[in-house]
Amino acid sequence: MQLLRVENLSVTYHSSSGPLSIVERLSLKMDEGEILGVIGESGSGKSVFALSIMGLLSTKMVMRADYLNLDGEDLMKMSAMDRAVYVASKAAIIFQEPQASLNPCFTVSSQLDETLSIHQGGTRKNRRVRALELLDSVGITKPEILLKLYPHQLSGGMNQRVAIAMALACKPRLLIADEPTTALDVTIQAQILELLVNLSQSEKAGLMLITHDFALLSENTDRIGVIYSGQLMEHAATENILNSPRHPYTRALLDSVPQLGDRHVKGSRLFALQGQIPAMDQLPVGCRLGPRCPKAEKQCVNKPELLSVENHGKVRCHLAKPSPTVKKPLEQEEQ
Amino acid sequence: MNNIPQFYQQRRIPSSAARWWKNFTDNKLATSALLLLSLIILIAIFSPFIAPYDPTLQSADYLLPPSWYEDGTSAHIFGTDALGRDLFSRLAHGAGLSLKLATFVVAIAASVGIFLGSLTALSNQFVDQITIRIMDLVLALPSLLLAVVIVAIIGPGLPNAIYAVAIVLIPHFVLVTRSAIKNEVNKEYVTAMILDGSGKIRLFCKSIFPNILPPLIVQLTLAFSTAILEIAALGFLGLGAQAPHPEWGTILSESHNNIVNAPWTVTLPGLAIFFTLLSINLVGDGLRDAMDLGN
Amino acid sequence: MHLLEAQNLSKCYNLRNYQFGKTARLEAIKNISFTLDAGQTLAIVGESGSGKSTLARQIIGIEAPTNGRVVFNGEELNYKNKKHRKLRFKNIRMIFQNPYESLNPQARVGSTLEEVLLINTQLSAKQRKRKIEETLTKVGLLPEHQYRYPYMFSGGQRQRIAIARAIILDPKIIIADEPLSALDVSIQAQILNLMQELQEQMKISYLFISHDLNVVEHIADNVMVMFHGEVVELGSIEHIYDDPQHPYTQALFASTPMYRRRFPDFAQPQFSKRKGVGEEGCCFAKRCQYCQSHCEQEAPPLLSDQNGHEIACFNVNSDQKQAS
Amino acid sequence: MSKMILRQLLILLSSLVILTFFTFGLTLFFPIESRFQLLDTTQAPDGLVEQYVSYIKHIITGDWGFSQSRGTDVLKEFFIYFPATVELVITALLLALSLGIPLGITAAQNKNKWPDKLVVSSTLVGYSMPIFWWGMLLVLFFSLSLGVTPVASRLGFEYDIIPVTGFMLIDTLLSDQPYAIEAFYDALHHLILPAIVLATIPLAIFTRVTRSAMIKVLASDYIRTAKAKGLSHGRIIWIHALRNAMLPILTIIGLQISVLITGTLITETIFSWPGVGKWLLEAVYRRDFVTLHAGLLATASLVIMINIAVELMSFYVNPKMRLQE
Repeated sequence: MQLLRVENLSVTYHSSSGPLSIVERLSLKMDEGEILGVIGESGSGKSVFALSIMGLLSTKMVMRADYLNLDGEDLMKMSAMDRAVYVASKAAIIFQEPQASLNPCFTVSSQLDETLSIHQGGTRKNRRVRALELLDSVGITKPEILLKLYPHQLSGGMNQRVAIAMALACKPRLLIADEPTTALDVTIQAQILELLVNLSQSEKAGLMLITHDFALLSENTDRIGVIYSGQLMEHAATENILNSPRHPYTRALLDSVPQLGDRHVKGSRLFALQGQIPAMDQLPVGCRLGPRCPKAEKQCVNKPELLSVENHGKVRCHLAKPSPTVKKPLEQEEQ
Repeated sequence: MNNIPQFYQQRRIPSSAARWWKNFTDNKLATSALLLLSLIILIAIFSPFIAPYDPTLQSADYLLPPSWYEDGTSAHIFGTDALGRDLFSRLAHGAGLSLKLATFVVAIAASVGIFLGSLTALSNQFVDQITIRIMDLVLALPSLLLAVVIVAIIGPGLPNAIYAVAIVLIPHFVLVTRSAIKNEVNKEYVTAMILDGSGKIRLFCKSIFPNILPPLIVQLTLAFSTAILEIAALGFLGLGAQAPHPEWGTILSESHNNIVNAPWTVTLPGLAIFFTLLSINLVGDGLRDAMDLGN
Repeated sequence: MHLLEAQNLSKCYNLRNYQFGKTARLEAIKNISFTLDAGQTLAIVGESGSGKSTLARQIIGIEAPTNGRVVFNGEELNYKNKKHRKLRFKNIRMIFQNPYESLNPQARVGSTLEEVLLINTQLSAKQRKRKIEETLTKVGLLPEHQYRYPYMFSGGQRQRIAIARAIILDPKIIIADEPLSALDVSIQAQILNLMQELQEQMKISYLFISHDLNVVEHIADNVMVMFHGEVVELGSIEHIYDDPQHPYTQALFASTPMYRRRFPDFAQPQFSKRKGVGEEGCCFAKRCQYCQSHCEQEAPPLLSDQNGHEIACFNVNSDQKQAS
Repeated sequence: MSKMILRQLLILLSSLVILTFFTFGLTLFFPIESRFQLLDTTQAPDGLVEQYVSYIKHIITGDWGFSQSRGTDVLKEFFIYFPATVELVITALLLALSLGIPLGITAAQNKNKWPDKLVVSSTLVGYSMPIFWWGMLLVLFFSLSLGVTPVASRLGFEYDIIPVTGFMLIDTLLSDQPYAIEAFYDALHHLILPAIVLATIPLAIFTRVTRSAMIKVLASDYIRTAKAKGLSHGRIIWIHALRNAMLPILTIIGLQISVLITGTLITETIFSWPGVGKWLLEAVYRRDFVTLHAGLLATASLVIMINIAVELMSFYVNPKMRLQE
């Protein structure tokens, strides 16, 4: 059963010097209970993509999409009000800075209670029981004490657990985690990641894990989407991506991280993409990776489409061989 | 990196000041405010040549309405006041007076305030805390009341009013300078410059000062408008410039009684003060935006 | 003779509260010793708050250590001594973590670099300009970039400028405080390569502060693991990466997805802190899986085995004693 | 929390001490007969230190001297004029807050759109308004041309209200005269124009501060989280966002108190409002230094106390500040 289906989602940012395309025609799918990794560098539009699904874009950004299907309903056909209510009941999001995502003026208890009263209702007592349950499920040992505290009295790891508990309060079908571990210490990172993965398994909720770090995705995800400069470059099963990436950018990301046991040998160099990530108002012609791509050819000045590749997934590159059976671009095929 | 061809090179990279100026002129409202302010400044400078009459010259044509009224004359474009003095000449001279005084006041307040502020920021925590307490206290004193008391002690009159206003403005400069410097000193690039082996004076001139300049410039414009306003307020209360002097506040208080039969003697001086303040504040706001200071 | 030697470095901060006159003491680093040889890289690994940056500040000479000595080329560097300061600023340079904050936003890149030369060398204006252009080219930028302001550069380019500033005086040692953590993955590799290239060309030694085990394995010759201001394990890359001994080091590996495969048996640290651990106990006792009663009362000394692999843990050290 | 209060009390005390240093310094410039009123009766002690001790004794015992022109106890006189000023200041403050905060919020929600631009330019106009002129214009228009509001004083002459609290709005309601309600409306009529004049600059400042604080808060992650939770728009703005934006607003309220007091000097002069401001100005014209000294010391101590109270309030509003110690 499909949980999320996004077709040609674009986000435009209306800056003072004109509109900029932050996310361009992004299409992907998630099944129920699937863990999807979305990887990209800063400014690639991966966070904006997450916010646009949740309907949390700032007023300067405008989102368009052919379909945005979440758990059986097309969000694009709903009014803004209905959409906000529906999304809040189906999906939840966790942000990077754990301190920043909880309101500093209210206690953990009042923030949790507020969320529960919207989604669950019931008496204050019932809600308190449920709040304790939730905190317990995210591995907090003494939830009664924690309820009385303010966010700034908690450590980063604790805060992130509370944020996760709050996200679970609506029993979401889809959990989006935007760099949930980046701001935490190494030893805490692993725990939070494990917690997220276990919870999504036990609740049978889909988990979208947004990150810049391949190492986080390799063990846990079912599929991975690679975003560069607002475009989905490759979208395939995790093992395909890790073992035989078809897009030069995916390849480069994997190669630019030192491999295990790759010790200091004089003269050895990592693979590194040349140049800088292009600014959104200075995108190159044709393929957006073009000027940095080690394999760029003449044809790369044309815009590549996201095409299906046999036994792999979808790739946006002229050099990846599309599967012979499906020749049409994905956007047309689906309609 | 090197193998990426440079398709075009900007011939000159604009300096920070040039960039601020460009940002500022992109803001139409601020630019027009600057034009208005320049006009006022020009009038102020050339008031002796522009003004058709001596500002204190009395005539028999008292309470003559401005020229756009039916019974106004073109000889007195803004009309005359209760003593038959030409209002335009008085306002033009008043502009000169106000701007001159305000410049003087701000110069005193800024030099004392910036000096004290830098001293505080760079001294130890104890001195710092004490200075902050005292400055907070002076800020808590109602500024005009303080000025009034100072004037009452040293006697009414223009020079005394100026000192009073200057004293009232100093704490703002101290606090702005101090917080700007404190803000800069903890930044990594200052540490980096210390590690380059740079001495304290070089550090201050090359690294800290250029970076605290923007908030100081904005504070200067703010202080300028406050100074004009307070000098006029003291004049209005009869504690600043004294009667025949063509000071804007004094003119207003003199015409208070004629508000019903000669409203222009109230509206025109008021408009002069208002537009001067508005243009300064708009320029200050524009500068703040141009230098990315946020709110 | 070692190029750089730190002997028993400690730093205490007195946190004073003026309203009540109370003084709190914060021991940021305790009794740290290590050596660094020419052309080598010593990596310092630890979480935030482990005292890595404080250690860097003592070595570079921004602050005077409360205790201990820094010896450079056989000469002890006194914090107050002007000649020593000059020597230190010239030979030990630093690259900061945040490239957006380490450059003066109001100065052109060229003038930032020229300042360094003006203060520390007697070069003529022409020579300075040539040196600046040379250095910019060396770090992969263009000579024209000297006329630009920092805001015109991306994070990676700014870090290149920071590197240029560090190498322009041909230093012996560069302290790099998390130089990659603010950068994107594809840019990190560029900077890492550049740093290695410069090391091979100029025989620079790095004191490389990082929390990224992957990167450390790639660049370091020796590794020092810190926790709460103390060294828990110190050894060559082989010691630490093939046979980590201290429970904290093991926990670090267990928490990093890539290394979990290499060391499947290592335990992650406890999430909740153990109560009843005294001030004088082992620094890791609160979260250690193998904590025993004497760990809570007494701090284990940093002991070296016969291969020079130093560990501060009762469990490990007593095992060794039994073995030997 | 109690530690916090203790600390603020210490700050209050030290500020008041510094204030007395300052006012004592000012008395050194007073004519000799004014000074002697604040020292021991007939002859001043020799040294400055002894003089200061004597001065402090007078201040603490409430013996602040007698007005030179009227011969009345200045402290008592201060409390006669004080309620009128408080009434004016509080009305103006409430007016400025009740308009400024919603305007600031509206502007922040429509950042860079026309409502925002309108609000921002109006605040600049308000901020640049010389209030002595603005007061005269309002009188000219509302009182003299339209005749809807009275020109001066607190109450019409036809009403005879016995002062109980000194606050006209309360006294009229407490009065047992048959025209009590009418008198209340009359008092309100008298109050409205001076309050508007006095509120103009604080209104502009509150609006600007609310706007910038709200813009910052609305861009934060916890507001996003609140939206993602499905909270209603009103709840997000008025509870989650405003509570966080309240801290800078509170700080600015503290600072604006002294601006308001400054404003009363002018407003009370224009509207012949029998308050502290007018009382002090008359003292200046009469060169009545004892009265001036009392006025300065009393208002300044009050402003300092209000600032401390605001500080304490901000600890309540922001739990983060509460536990920093």
